Amino acid sequence: MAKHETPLLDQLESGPWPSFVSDMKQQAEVRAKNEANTEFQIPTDVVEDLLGVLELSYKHGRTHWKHGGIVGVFGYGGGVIGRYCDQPEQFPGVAHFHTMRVNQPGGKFYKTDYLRELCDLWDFRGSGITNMHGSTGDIVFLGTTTPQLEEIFYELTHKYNQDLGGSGSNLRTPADCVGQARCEYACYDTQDLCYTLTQEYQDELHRPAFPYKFKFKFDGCPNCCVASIARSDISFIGTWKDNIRIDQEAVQAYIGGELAPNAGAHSGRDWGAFDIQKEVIDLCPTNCMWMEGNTLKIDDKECTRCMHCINVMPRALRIGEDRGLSMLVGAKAPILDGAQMGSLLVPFISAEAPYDEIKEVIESIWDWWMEEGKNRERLGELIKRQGFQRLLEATGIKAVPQHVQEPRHNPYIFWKEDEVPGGFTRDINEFRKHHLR
Amino acid sequence: MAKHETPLLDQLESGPWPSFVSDMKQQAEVRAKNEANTEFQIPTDVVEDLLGVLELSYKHGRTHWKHGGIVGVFGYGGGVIGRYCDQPEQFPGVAHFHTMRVNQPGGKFYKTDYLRELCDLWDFRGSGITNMHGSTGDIVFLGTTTPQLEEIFYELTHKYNQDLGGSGSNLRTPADCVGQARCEYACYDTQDLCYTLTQEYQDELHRPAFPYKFKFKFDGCPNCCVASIARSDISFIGTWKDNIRIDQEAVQAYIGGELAPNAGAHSGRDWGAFDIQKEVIDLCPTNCMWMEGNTLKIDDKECTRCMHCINVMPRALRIGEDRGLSMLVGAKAPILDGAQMGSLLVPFISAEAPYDEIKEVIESIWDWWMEEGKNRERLGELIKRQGFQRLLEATGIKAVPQHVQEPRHNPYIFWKEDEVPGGFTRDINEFRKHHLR
Amino acid sequence: MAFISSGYDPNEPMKDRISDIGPRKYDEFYPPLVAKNKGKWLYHEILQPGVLVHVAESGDELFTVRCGGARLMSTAHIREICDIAEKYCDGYLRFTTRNNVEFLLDSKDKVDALLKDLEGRKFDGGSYKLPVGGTGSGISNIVHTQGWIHCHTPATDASGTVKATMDVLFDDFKNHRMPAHLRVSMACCLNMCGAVHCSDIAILGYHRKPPMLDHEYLDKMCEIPLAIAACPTAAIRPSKVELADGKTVNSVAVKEERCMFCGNCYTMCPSMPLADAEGDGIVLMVGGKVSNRISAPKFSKVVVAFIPNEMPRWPTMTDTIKRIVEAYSAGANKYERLGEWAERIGWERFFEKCELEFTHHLIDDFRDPAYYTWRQTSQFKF
Amino acid sequence: MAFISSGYDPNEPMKDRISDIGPRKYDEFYPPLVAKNKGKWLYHEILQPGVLVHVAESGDELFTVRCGGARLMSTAHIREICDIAEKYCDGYLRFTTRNNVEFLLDSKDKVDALLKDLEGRKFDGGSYKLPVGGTGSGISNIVHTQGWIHCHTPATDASGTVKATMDVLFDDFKNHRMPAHLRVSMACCLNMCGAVHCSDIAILGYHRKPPMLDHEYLDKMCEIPLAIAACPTAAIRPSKVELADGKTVNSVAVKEERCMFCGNCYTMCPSMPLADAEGDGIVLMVGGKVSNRISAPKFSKVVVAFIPNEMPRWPTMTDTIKRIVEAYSAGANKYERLGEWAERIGWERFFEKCELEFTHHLIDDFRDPAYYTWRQTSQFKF
Ligand code: SRM
Ligand code: SRM
Ligand code: SRM
Ligand code: SRM
Ligand code: SF4
Ligand code: SF4
Ligand code: SF4
Ligand code: SF4
Ligand code: SF4
Ligand code: SF4
Ligand code: SF4
Ligand code: SF4
Repeated sequence: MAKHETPLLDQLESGPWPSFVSDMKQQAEVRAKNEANTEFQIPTDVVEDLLGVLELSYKHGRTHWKHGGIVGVFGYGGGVIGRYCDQPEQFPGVAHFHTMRVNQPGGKFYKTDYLRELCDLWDFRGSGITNMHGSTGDIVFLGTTTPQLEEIFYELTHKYNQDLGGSGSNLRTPADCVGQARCEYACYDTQDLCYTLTQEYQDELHRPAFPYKFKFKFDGCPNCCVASIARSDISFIGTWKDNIRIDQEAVQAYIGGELAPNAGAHSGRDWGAFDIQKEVIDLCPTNCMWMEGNTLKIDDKECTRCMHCINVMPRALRIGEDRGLSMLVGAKAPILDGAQMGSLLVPFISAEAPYDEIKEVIESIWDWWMEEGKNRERLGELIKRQGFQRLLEATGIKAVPQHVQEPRHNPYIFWKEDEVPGGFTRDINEFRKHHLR
Repeated sequence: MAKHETPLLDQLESGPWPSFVSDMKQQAEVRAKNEANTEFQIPTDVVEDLLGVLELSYKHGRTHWKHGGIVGVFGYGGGVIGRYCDQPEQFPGVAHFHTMRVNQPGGKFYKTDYLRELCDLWDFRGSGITNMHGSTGDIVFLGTTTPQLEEIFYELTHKYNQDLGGSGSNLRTPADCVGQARCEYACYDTQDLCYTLTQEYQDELHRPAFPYKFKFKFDGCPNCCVASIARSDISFIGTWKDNIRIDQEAVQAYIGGELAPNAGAHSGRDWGAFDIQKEVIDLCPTNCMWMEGNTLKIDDKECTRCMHCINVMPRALRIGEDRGLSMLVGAKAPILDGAQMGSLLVPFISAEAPYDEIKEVIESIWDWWMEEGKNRERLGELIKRQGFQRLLEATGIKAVPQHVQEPRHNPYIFWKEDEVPGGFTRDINEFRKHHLR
Repeated sequence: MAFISSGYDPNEPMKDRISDIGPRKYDEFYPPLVAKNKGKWLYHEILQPGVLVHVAESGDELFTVRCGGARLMSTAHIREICDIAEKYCDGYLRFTTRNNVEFLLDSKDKVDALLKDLEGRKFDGGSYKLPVGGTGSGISNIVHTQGWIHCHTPATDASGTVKATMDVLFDDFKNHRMPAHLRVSMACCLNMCGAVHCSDIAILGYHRKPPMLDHEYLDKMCEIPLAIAACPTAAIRPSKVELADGKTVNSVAVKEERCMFCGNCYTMCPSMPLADAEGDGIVLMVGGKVSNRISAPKFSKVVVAFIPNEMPRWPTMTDTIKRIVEAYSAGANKYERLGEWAERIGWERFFEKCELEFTHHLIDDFRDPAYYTWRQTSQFKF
Repeated sequence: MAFISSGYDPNEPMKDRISDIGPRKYDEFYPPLVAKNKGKWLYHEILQPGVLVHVAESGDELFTVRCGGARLMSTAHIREICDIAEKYCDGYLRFTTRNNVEFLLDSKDKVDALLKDLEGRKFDGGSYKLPVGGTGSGISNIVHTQGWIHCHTPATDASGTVKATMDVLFDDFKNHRMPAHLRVSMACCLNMCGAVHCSDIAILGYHRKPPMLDHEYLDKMCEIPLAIAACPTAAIRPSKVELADGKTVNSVAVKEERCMFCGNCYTMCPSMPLADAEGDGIVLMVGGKVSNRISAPKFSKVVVAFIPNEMPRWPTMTDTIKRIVEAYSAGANKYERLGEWAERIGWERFFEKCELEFTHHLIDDFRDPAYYTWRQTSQFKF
């Protein structure tokens, strides 16, 4: 029978959605049985104690984890989050309960042999509990002891050719959407760009030299399936410059009802017959579409590539062929100054390996941020504090209307002295000759 | 011939638009001739000197008026703006050139005998130059000397039963749209409310007791013809609660083209035949209108009373009958914190004499502002600084969704101690019993 | 000229003092038709630009003829207006909230006579005295301020920029060809006396040089703490200054890179003037509105950061305004205000269609709200 | 348990050290069909909730079966997933950005077999191990964070609130009846690890009591200046405190009325814990989105200021969420996201339709931008 009573948690075993409690109990059992005869390097009952301390939190309505301690692997400033229980006597199995962030493969594609290797390692040297995946994208190994950290790192790198991910004031583990690997909307190779930059910036990822964390996320198109625009200091969003490709026959097939709109995404309800006018043309945010008899027309110059029409008629409409990406900067969660989404900095940039242009922009941003950023000041906060103009100067990008949703409505323009003929220094006495006091 | 050469100003006499230069020259002549044998109390050539100093500003590209001096009439803190020329030797006629603000009649309606009386007074004791009207709404007497201020005030009050308007940290001269006097859209009597409050608050208007200026403006409906929402600390905008009255025959007359849309406001161009769907129904911001066969339907519950449909078809649609007004607060020009428009405080309040409810709201706002407002802090700035919640507390108005365009997106909620069970004081040692350090 | 007393006695200012009486009551000046039909108007029609008829439930018809004018008016001009009102309107008239004159008549035929009469009235310089128009989807009179005629802080003139602009827009004062109302406003400094911050087109006088510091007099003429407190960007700090004659005085210092030239310090302190021939000029803002029709009121946006003062007719400014008006007129839908049009096509298109250059000055960098004006979406037009 | 070395030598940490190698390269794990057709996909179809087919230019078809799961996964569970992948997918699978598992298959009939198999797999407690769904216009898995499982700052639990919510929304995980995507996210404190600030529905853990001050240890355990600097509202100031034993120590004082409980001080200083059974609970936010489809991305808005922690199933919270989902589902147009719906009908209607009470807490009062969320128009619905 269980080491700790968990009456509250037990109530989370019922109901259809996969129960993490049931899963933890099964894991506790597996470890207790230990049919694989693993020489557990951390307490066998670690999961029982994890259930126990969690039950206590359910009882108290408060966490029982101490404030994070600084632990890690030699030479790295990130990848490990230290954690200690505030009731170690009661729950010795989780007295130490550090997490390790393992840098996930692009697109989160796996082959089972590799996954099994990770499982073996984690059963052997950790709790066997993971997050697949953490919010940033890493594989999260949840719970091990301090002595095991180096051992795990050593085996990861030596046996499995696998590195840790980021934490602390580093570049954080970049993440991408599935993109070209399985998506017809992808405007560039998200996995390749993500991988290339991750490798290029390993030093920034492992060794804290930044004012604060910094995140990259790669979305193949404006649908933003990895939510880059909401949660990455630089968001790379695929787009195109030329025209949406139209297959007029397929358009007719949608109109005729042979093809299900939005690839069947609305199959759960009878929305009535598909109405291209109502469902596509009228919803186009720029009103740049219309029917000419039986042909669908798009004034591509006015299109803002919102993806709606393509999403609704994927078999009739395809993204353009002159592709690249937009870079948006500064997205972050609310702490401290309030949340930000990415603000458009580079409307269009080519995304072909080796991506030199993109690296130049990234590095000019970092130079500025490392120069001007305060401790724990995210890029977005620095841009807010010093103004978007400073960012343009730092990156050598010319101001264009695409940078704004609307021009300023306050006329408080900070003119620089060299912009104003005659400069700022004037002679009051000269002035007073014409203007008595 | 003219006292001063004005080659630059002379170029502003040509062109079709009424030339203020020509008008000033005509005035200069009239004064020089003085056919009415007025015993001018300020220099006869005041207008010549005004033209002269203005020409000098056109030459220098700078004003030649000194920083305002403090002058006024006994017992009043406002109504006069002191002004001195910074080249008095060259332009003695305008060495003193103070303005007086004369409180205009409601709706700016005049009878000529009264206007002529004002002209007589102003020719006699001032420059004879005016603004009809100042931006706040006053009749502005432009230019007289210090000794004349009391004389003018005395004659205004004794002979013409007319008071000065506001300036300084006072209630400023309230202003109204033409409203019910000549407009079918008026939801309340703007002139009567404007007049009643002006009289009620004479003391606030003449004697500075506020942190800064305070303005009232009265718009009879959401068309906002006196721009109250943009430039008054309290904006009174007429509205209604019930249904728009529809005359279906007139609707047909518009559809049939017998009636010109928008009362002929678009007559200057051929916009093609009137299309009620395109021009009214599709432009309704709430999409609450539709045609049922030949009858126009409005779901009034969803209508936000934007006035568009009524403006387009004034003979078919009329404002509702359960009328009152909305009060919006805080509008101001950009100095210092940036411009503000009025923010909705009272969605609906009845507007029947003696307007006691309205006065209560006004006075509770003033009490708060006078208590909390810093020197030169407009109401809008105080609301921004302390938060809209404080305003609601001060006025005893309950928070409703109508107060916001959207709820807050930052979760930074300042809970008050009495709102949180158990309050804020806690025992750290009690806490540490359950949570070791 | 002998001083003539009104009866006021300086030694006894309160002697039979009359105060706090307020304005004359509105209804003293109502024309009979207004007094009779107030609150009972049924509808109106614009018979032609500048001519309105309002029809009451009683069937009465009130005709209005609206005339433009410089709101800087002489008594001579006002008397002439009175003559006209007496001839055609039994002495009744009003002014509008945009400083137009409205003659109020009780019959249609009087209207025609009045129109003929007005057409003939011109100043010696040749300009019309009372041009008829300003209604409907046209361009009405420009709401404006004092400028060099009377104020101490202007960065440009008001009456002159307005006259130059209205000359260029004159045809549209007398026409209804615009897609919707087009309101132009003018303010000669950032104080923005008027509602330029919410106008379809706003002409704004702007300084571009930090205040000069008249150290020798500053402490004598100003409350230094008030001047310091007045600065929205905290650019001013107290400082001791040594004058030419070696004497040190209390004064202030200004962090120039923090100054955005609002002139608020000068409002508080005469020894900090900003005015400068090269520094001062015009900012153009567009896309504001105050009505709640269809869309909510909008602030005007800065689209031209600076145009030099070109006296007496500001040609660069008027050309730019004309270009914006024509682009709007050509591009907007019926009923669509300038700001609604710009938002529909996108500001990137607006700059293209109006042939305006976009510069870094137009990007908001004033306080936290600036962020909300940048572009947080991948949606944009090339 | 005997310590078994990996080969790492603590005395010579750099001895044949391998570092900076990054992740495994993506293409090592591509299924053959992906490797072959990458970048050449033509279109896709959702055959049924949870089942996708992607068709390539080559004509190849790649089938995807998406399964939900608690992202808190044991190796036992992962091994079971591997068994399945080996049986049906030659060992290929992936995880989605919302923590769903995707089995990637090369033929339709394998799909049916797999579906049958998955249907049968349940935990002892009775819940499904791998429910199929999460596609199209349904409700997918909840992106979430650590909560009481691992973090030091949570105001609620993550896994528990998610399980309770998904049980209530389960049918819509397996259905496409929503008007559009409906994304639910969860974060256990204001740090918002995840994208809750832009979700259709966001569950947020929130503290409501200012930090306790462990004066005796504060100076020992924290960098006082860092703690002070961490506070966004400048509520913290240094102060000397006399302890029970009469000894005075350096510590801090907190202006409680300035505190909005963000916990940022605690992040910097362990001696300032906020957690409290009565103080902590849930904030609900709605109407956010991140896609650029039709409308730009939107922040979520706070619509319920506080719901107490009701362990283990948070019934008040789940009822409220269910009510919002049903109101949205009933009211929104096809393709319309929750936030787009709320904006179209107006937030005043949103509260009515969702039967939510509006309180003063929901009015923004944080810094200058707050102004832009108030209502600057006469347009509103009664
Ligand atoms: C593990 C993870 C949550 C999860 O359960 O998945 C996580 C966990 C923590 N985050 Fe996070 N963050 C995680 C993704 C995020 C994200 C989402 C993302 O990266 O896409 C965000 C929002 C995006 C952003 O960066 O703004 C995020 C915003 C924060 C913040 C607020 C930062 C800010 O500037 O707003 C903090 C506070 C801080 O840095 O001190 C924080 C801090 C933390 C700390 C280290 C707690 C702390 O105060 O030091 C948490 C450790 C918990 C623990 O003990 O395991 N975490 N954190 C995520 C990382 C796993 C991974 O590597 O895949
Ligand atoms: C005369 C007038 C302009 C005009 O030509 O019509 C005017 C003239 C002055 N205004 Fe104004 N304001 C005038 C209407 C306005 C308006 C429009 C309105 O009231 O509808 C505004 C914008 C609305 C508002 O109140 O925000 C306005 C916003 C200002 C400001 C900025 C106040 C603010 O809080 O933003 C100042 C600066 C100040 O108060 O120190 C100001 C200051 C001034 C001063 C007193 C100059 C100064 O710095 O002290 C000007 C005196 C000029 C002179 O020598 O004659 N004036 N002022 C208007 C009053 C005439 C009248 O009574 O009818
Ligand atoms: C006379 C005046 C009121 C007054 O008390 O003096 C007035 C009178 C009328 N306005 Fe106005 N408005 C007057 C200033 C305004 C202003 C204020 C301003 O421009 O500073 C506005 C706000 C403009 C803005 O949004 O920037 C204004 C926005 C409207 C609107 C909304 C127009 C729109 O498309 O947004 C209407 C409705 C319409 O035109 O159909 C309107 C409609 C009207 C009507 C039709 C009302 C009626 O039934 O009588 C009046 C005649 C319209 C016309 O001129 O064609 N009035 N009207 C003002 C004339 C000013 C002038 O001389 O040109
Ligand atoms: C698998 C995944 C990418 C990945 O790398 O893992 C993915 C895959 C697809 N997304 Fe996505 N999206 C995925 C997360 C997202 C996210 C991110 C998130 O939810 O955190 C978003 C942004 C959501 C938001 O705006 O809040 C997202 C917004 C979209 C949209 C825009 C939907 C909208 O109405 O705004 C589309 C277009 C569509 O659905 O037609 C889309 C379309 C698609 C398509 C149809 C693309 C394609 O042609 O293959 C894919 C299958 C759709 C489906 O599930 O019905 N995907 N998609 C992610 C699956 C998450 C899950 O397990 O549920
Ligand atoms: S973001 Fe675009 S490219 Fe990437 S998976 Fe989503 S839809 Fe496909
Ligand atoms: S992508 Fe969006 S903007 Fe472009 S045509 Fe399609 S719907 Fe319109
Ligand atoms: S605001 Fe309304 S009521 Fe007043 S004049 Fe304008 S349209 Fe008429
Ligand atoms: S007033 Fe405006 S919102 Fe109301 S029905 Fe007419 S157009 Fe629609
Ligand atoms: S806008 Fe400025 S310069 Fe013009 S009148 Fe007002 S305060 Fe004076
Ligand atoms: S002009 Fe404005 S910003 Fe510049 S110093 Fe004076 S008050 Fe400050
Ligand atoms: S959201 Fe807060 S409590 Fe939850 S994991 Fe992130 S930091 Fe920890
Ligand atoms: S919780 Fe946040 S607001 Fe409160 S004291 Fe700590 S840092 Fe400041």
